[in-house]
Amino acid sequence: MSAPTVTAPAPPRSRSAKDVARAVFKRQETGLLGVIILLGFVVSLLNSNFLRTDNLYNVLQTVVVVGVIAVGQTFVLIAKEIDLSVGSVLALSAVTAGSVYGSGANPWIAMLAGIAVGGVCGLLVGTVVVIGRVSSFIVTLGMLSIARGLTQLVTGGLPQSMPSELSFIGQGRVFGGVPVSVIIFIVLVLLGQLLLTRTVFGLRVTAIGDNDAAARTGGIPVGRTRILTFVLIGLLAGLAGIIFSTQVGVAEAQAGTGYELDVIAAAVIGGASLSGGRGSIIGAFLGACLLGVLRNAFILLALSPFLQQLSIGLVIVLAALFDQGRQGNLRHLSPAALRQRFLSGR
Amino acid sequence: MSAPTVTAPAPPRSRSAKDVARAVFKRQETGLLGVIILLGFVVSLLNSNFLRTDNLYNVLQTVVVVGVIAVGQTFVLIAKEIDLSVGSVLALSAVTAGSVYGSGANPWIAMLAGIAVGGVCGLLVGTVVVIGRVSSFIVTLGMLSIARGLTQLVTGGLPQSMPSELSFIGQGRVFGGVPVSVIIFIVLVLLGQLLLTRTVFGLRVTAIGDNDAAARTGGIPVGRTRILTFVLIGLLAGLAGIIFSTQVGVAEAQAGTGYELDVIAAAVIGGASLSGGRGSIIGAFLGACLLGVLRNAFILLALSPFLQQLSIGLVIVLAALFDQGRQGNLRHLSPAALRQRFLSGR
Amino acid sequence: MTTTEKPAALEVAGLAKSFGAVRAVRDVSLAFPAGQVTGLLGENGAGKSTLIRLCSGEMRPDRGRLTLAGQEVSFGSPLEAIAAGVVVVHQEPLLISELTIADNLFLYDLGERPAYAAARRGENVARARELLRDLGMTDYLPDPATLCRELSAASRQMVDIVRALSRQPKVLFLDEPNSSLTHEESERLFSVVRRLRADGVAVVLVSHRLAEVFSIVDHVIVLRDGTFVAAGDPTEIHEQRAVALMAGERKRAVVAETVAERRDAVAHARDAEVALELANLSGEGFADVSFALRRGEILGMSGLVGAGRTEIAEAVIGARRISGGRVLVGGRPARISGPGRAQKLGIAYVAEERRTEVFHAQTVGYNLTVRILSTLGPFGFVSARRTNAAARELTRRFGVKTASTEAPITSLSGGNQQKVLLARALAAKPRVLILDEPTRGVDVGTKAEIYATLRELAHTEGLAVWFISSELEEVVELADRVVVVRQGRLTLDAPNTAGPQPIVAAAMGSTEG
Amino acid sequence: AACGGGDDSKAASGPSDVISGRPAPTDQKPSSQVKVAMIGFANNPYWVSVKSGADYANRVLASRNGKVDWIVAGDNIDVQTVSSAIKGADAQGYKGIGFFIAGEGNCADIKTLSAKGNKLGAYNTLFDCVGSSGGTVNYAQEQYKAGQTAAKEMIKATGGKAGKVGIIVSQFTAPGSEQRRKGFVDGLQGSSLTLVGQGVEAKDSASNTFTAAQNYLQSNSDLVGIYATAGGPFGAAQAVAAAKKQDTVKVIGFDITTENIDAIKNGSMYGVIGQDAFGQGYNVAIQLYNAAVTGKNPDQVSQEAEAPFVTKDNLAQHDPSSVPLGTPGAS
Ligand SMILES: Nc1ncnc2c1ncn2[C@@H]1O[C@H](COP(=O)(O)OP(=O)(O)OP(=O)(O)O)[C@@H](O)[C@H]1O
Ligand SMILES: Nc1ncnc2c1ncn2[C@@H]1O[C@H](COP(=O)(O)OP(=O)(O)OP(=O)(O)O)[C@@H](O)[C@H]1O
Ligand SMILES: [Mg+2]
Ligand SMILES: [Mg+2]
Repeated sequence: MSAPTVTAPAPPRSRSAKDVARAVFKRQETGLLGVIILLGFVVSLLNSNFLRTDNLYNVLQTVVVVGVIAVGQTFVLIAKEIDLSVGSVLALSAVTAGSVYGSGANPWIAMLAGIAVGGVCGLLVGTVVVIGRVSSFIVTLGMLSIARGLTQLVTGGLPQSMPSELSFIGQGRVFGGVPVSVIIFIVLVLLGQLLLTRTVFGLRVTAIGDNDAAARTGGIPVGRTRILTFVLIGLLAGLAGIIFSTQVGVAEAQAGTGYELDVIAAAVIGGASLSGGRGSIIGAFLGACLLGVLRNAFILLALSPFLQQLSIGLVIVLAALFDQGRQGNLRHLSPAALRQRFLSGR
Repeated sequence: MSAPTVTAPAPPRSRSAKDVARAVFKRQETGLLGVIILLGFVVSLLNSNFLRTDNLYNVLQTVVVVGVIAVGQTFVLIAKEIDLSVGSVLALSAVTAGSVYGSGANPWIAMLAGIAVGGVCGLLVGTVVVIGRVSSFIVTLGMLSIARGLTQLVTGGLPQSMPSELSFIGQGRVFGGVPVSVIIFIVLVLLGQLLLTRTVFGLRVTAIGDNDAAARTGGIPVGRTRILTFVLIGLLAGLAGIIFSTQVGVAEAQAGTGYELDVIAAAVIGGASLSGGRGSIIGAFLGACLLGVLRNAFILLALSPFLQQLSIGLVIVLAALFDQGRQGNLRHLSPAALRQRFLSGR
Repeated sequence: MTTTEKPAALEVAGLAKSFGAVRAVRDVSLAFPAGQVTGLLGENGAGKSTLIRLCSGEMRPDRGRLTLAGQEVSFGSPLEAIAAGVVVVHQEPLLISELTIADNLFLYDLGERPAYAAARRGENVARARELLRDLGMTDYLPDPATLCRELSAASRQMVDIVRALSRQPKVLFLDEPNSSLTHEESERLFSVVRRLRADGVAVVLVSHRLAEVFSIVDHVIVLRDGTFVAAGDPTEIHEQRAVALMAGERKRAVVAETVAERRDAVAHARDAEVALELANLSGEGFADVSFALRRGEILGMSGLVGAGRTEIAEAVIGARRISGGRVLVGGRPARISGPGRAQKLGIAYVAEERRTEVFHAQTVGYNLTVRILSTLGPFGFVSARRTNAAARELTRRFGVKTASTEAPITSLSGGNQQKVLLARALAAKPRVLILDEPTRGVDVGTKAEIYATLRELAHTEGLAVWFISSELEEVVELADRVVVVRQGRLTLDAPNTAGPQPIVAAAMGSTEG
Repeated sequence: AACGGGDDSKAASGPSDVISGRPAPTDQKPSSQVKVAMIGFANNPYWVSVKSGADYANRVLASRNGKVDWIVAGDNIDVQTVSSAIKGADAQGYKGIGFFIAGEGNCADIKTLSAKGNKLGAYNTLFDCVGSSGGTVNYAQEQYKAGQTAAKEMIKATGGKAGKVGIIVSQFTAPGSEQRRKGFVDGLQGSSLTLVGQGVEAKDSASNTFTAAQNYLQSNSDLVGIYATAGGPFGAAQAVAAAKKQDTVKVIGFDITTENIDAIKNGSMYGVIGQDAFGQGYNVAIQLYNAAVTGKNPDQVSQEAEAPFVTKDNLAQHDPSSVPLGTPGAS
């Protein structure tokens, strides 16, 4: 008797080089890299400074803070959660480090204290999300306010000086001009990609975001993994706060305001799905770079800053539409489908 | 016809006064009203100015802008969508009205143009969400940037004067001191509640947010209803823009920055669920009032605004936790459940 | 209960579990013998899946004890159960779509190994290939490096099965493992089951495909309404007896009552006008389907799960694309662009899963009236008074047991929720009613009530009813006329007077040609 | 009660002598206590100076049956937030209300409350509508003129060389920052300096200013100056120092703050323009008190604050740490 539902599956075969090439082509990352290269090419035609190595380092340096948090946000989005509090947590971590240092502590202790505060914020958020069963949107919306309020309480609204011993993090350059923060960023991206795709933790995150019930019955500690994901983004936001504040040597209470949207934009442009399960750290890196290149291009070409804001919005929407198309979710817009729709009288 | 062969069930009875009382007690709105009254009582003990009518009108007047949009956001949340672009759309509408007036048009035409621009923004968002199948979080995140960019392009960054003929909207008082904007707000809340609970449109919005698939097989025009919901919030954001700018007589390009989170907070505190299907316009009104009273209390009691920010964050999280508890989703935290959990050695 | 000579691998005593008002499992005591295949039989909602969840650590029983190989056990999580050798293949394959087959096969590793450990994904692929080779199932799955999101429903089920087999179970529960497998694939699965039996594993098989079940079982257990009914070997509890035990007595009486009536109905319907006609309808999942539905007629559509029945119904109401053929409503060709249009043409549809049809956060009244909102007031307004009146009338007419129309829908039992769905569809006074699996998860008594309601409506008001059902008995009992779908094509269209045999034959395709 | 972190004690102690060279409190004694609210924010060092001015005024008026409270309006610096703080202050019975004017929109409040008999004073930016709406005082730097001063100094600092200048603003939508930018742009007319684009926004953040400055330095090899109109100009100085271009790229910013003074001292910043932030608190509070007691507004509603240009050469007279609190020209 033949199969009523499925045609006989193709025999298992190793993937040929062509398959691999096709798979690479279909990846979000490749498309994004293509867009960045194209954009860079156009900009460099108009302003030859664009391709100077120090400008490229510069572009990277401007995206480090958003990019580092986007690494964490990708994990959070893959776990089907969201973190809106990152901008405030960044500031809280930075001013904590600044004021711990100001109270006489060792600069390194101050730095660790700042990063730890970020982790604690993530822990609190994760705990409320998991134990209180409140959507992470709400919890982190609350944390956005709470952390900012704490930041201002800590500082009284005034900038805190950061230890000059740490200024190499934000300002230092090594190997003939590569900014230290860029190296930290790239290392984190590589570690993040490894963590996501090559460790038990990363696969657990994918599992809980993709199918919570299956993960649960598969024995994955769903709650703990979810909490750890928030701790991870908290720590990364804390680190981003340190980088941000050592760039200029002061931690400001209003640092990072509004960054949540930039961070989410970078992760989503990089292929992270708000419905969980899918995302790529390299993609988030490229997403952050795309935003950076766009901003840099506007500066280099001395275009109106208003156009910049407008086009970043467009890029976000277009990236999401492109992703839907790539996933085959826009077939209802194919000419055949539309023809049927209209012929049937609607 | 008669009931076929079924055993006669107990006929559904009319609700007794006690049932009604219990139902009222269990509503989110009642709890919220209680919280507001309690808070008001405490504040008035500490500062007798709180209960002066003009202060109460002031409180209401400060929440009008957020509250009017929260009416729309409640619809959007009930439809299981979200709109992050409201702050920018508000500004775009306001400056459009200002510059249409500036170019010599009749003040009323200018106002309608401004509100219409809000509706168009909503229409665009809704169309991309429905046809492009992109999550509304992303589309409105994009619109947040796009509308702000357009606002700045329209104004070149400069404030636009609003027609003085319209200043009664934001500044006028009638019936011995009741601000016109407060009256507009309250009328909109009542109309909104009516629209939500007593019209086909409102009940359809509930259906698509509660269960999209069932709404679809039930013959509800899901896509059209969803688009209309975005148009509604767009129009309300536009109207809020007019109120906002006539309050102060000028339309500024940075108006409404960051309002999206306040608006969502008001709607969620008022009982709208991010997972769709549930929400109340009266609740959103009370949510906005709670935020207003909190802010006013901080000013009257001369407490630190930093504490204000912190406590607003806490209120958001606590409101969500309270709602989860009310819905019985926190039974796993009951002493019995915890005892079982720990006795079983986990 | 009957004793077997083989020792029990897993015994349960006094097991009970309720979900709110629903008592899914009530005080069940039974044993699954080692080295035997036990058929766990019962109607939809009898509590089979719940029993399995209680045995495998996915749920905690309200009461009762579990004894594994003579030792009392209590599983805090599925992982503990698996470690003790109790493994489940679920009714719905529980897979992570974004991970590969190999990752899913070794999913339990993720729970067992520390979070910081390396994931060994490459190694897993090699291990998976080896595993499939050992089980002789290499041909039934694509390469283990494939993402599960790309798999067909059958392959997904297969992955779940292979995963269970890889855990070297002592007790293996198969909860409808063959529901989306072909006969050939089931056979392959059964050969693995036989091998496990030879190794002394207690295999528990749940399936509604009784013929397949009886081809392999050594021992049969029957559940009904959450209670234990009988156990014995298949010679003792043969297929007919099992069906009788599963159904209980009430239902028998109803069946007996209606067989006589049907002949009149069939004769009567023969000259009634055609309400809905499908003419060579084709689309994704089905092809060249033609049949006519007359007023006053109850048409039962049978077939194996996955035969494409849902697709046909969805195409008719415009929820799916049609690639060929026509739909005629009341004799006239109709272009049905969507369910809303279908409703205007007098066609009401109730989709197959209750879970996806109910508006969970709303009241009973809302759920009853949501399809007739525009008739409840002028100019797009909905009058509260008229809504209430309509809802009360519907609860009364369809015998929905509810405290009030303001009660949340979730407070109703499953059967009553199903009645609400039916009442909601009928509220719009349709001429044609399409029901997909109308009684899934409905208890026997309610089922009888629903059948009676449908007959009454058809035979007295001339409603044309087309229902899709996977339960053979339901089709035999309720339908005036039967159509059978196999692989997306109609293989039988006949009056329902010949009993189940021709239906089974047409569904399985054994007497084809 | 004072706001902003419970430093009541600090506010209460300190000098309370009338400062010469600034408006003096009236000799007329009020029959009942006159309360003045000073509304501001707390997001950068500018506010510390404004608040210390308000606190000083409180000490001065304490013996004259007057009281000055410092009120932080919130965290969004916009017309709406200021407006609701003004209304809140009115509801609490403050006779005089001094506030940071966030835009022309705040004149609507001046109009309604002045009509009720309140005395309103605006600081930070000069708006014609303050006087025409019945306000009592509008004390601020003439920002367009300050922009022109900055342009003149920039031309001087770059020694007439041809080259590019980058502009970093707070927000294009912030009126004060925008006037400073316009004055600068107009002031460069006819010189050999040209602008890179229209400027970039840094939202008063030193980090953003740093990034923006870095972008300018990278993309324009012929950059000779950076002009920062708002909070955190030392960020630009740090970027210049990091690129080791202190000698060729001159940074001009605003506000005499510790960070900026340090940057001037170490040579990474060429100079800053003061705006008498202390006086924005002190002068406004005293004049509101006077108007509330006497019922008379000052002769001149619109009052231009002293805006010294401070460089390494004249730092000694303007460094607040080396002159008495409240000295004109030291904030
Ligand atoms: N999580 C749950 N919450 C509420 N009710 C449930 C839940 N799971 C099962 N039930 C109810 O318990 C009863 C038994 O369900 P169960 O799934 O065990 O039946 P089953 O015998 O496996 O049926 P089927 O043959 O359809 O799979 C049903 O009435 C069902 O609606
Ligand atoms: N969205 C889907 N994605 C993948 N496979 C699907 C999808 N919908 C249906 N199928 C598969 O298509 C086949 C036909 O499904 P369908 O639901 O129409 O069967 P059916 O005859 O209605 O059976 P039943 O109603 O008993 O489940 C099945 O194998 C099913 O698993
Ligand atoms: Mg089951
Ligand atoms: Mg089906």
